[in-house]
Amino acid sequence: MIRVNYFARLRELAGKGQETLERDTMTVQELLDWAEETYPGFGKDDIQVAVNEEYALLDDVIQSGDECAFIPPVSGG
Amino acid sequence: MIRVNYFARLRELAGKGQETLERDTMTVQELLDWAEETYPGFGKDDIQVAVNEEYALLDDVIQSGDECAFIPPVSGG
Amino acid sequence: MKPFEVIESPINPQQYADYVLHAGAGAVTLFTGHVREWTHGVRTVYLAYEAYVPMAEKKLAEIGAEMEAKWPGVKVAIAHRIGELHISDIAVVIAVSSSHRKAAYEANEYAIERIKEVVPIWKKEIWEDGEEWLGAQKKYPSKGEESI
Amino acid sequence: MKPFEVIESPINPQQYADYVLHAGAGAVTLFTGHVREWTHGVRTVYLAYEAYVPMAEKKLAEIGAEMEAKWPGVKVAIAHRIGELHISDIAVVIAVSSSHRKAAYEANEYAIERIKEVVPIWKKEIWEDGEEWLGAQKKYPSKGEESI
Repeated sequence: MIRVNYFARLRELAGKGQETLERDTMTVQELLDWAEETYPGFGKDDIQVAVNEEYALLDDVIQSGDECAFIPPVSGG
Repeated sequence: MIRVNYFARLRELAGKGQETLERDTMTVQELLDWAEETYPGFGKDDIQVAVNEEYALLDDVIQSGDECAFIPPVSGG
Repeated sequence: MKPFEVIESPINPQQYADYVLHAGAGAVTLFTGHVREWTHGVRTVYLAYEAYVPMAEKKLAEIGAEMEAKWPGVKVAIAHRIGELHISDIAVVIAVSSSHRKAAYEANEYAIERIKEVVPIWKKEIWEDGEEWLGAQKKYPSKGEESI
Repeated sequence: MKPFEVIESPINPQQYADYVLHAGAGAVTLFTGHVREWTHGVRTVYLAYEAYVPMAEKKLAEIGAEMEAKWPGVKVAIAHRIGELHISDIAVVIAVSSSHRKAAYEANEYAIERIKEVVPIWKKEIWEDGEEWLGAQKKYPSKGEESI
């Protein structure tokens, strides 16, 4: 089970802040592809993925129990 | 009558903060020369003169009634 | 207070300046980023900030560690507020102390640049006639350039 | 308070930050210069600051005008304290607001450089075993470089 978090524009698009995927492992790229397919207009090319609160690479493997987050371009400050 | 003000090291050297010279006019250079002679160790080469709260040039003429100040190298901040 | 934090209540900047001050500090720089009324000729009614709080606090602390590595001897505190912010409210505060002034200025400016690059915090502008999440520099280059 | 002043009482920095804040300001930088305990391996007991007060306030205001000319839209307040200052006391505060952050950082740093060049204020360091008026950069180059 993989937990994913949505923020800002993506939270509004998904209509939720969090959900869980019943998967044992997947790559970051696979997670982004899944999100783009599930939520048209997701815009995966501009989105980074954090795994356990750290930015991840597209090839990184997500394990069951990991906490993921989609990070659209930040605008703090 | 020209009023002159001393600060910091120069105030301690002159033993006073202020005095008046019974002169009608003099140049800034003449004022510095007078000070060096009157207070040995004055160090006129490192000192600027302000006339009426503005930095003056060596050739500027001081008039009776002007307020002058010897400005040793500043160290605010 | 925590030296690196995301908070929902109004920011008291003096608290962070006090935190970084110590007997060896000759200079303290305190930067505050405020909600301003007009951006690109559009009047802002308020801003809504959102964060991935645990990761944002971790990233703020990492920025502090980067600063201490680049400018040895600096002491740092950073806080970012989230929620609804109105005109002139403080969104972010950065406090830096150092023995000499140059490091305090440089490190402080470095911090705000890094916050805008890596800390998962997002800002939505709410105008009288609309709203928009900011941050997509690729799509809105003029906004990216002109954010505080 | 006056926006450009020399005062004898403790400086409250927030007062100056509040003064420069307005609805168009997106960034405020607040610099405070503090008395630090150790300089060049010598322990400072306290500092005594002295000023040619009317000229110093005039020069501070001129520096503010220079800043407004160089960075249009900035708003500035500067105060310098005189008298006996002890470890961590604030000697000088510089508050700058601007719509965007870059001007607020640059203008603030410009102010402290100019203060050290043209404002008639002098500092005497009092140590456990002596004292010295600072400022003669030609005679004490290492001190000139390392003052805050």
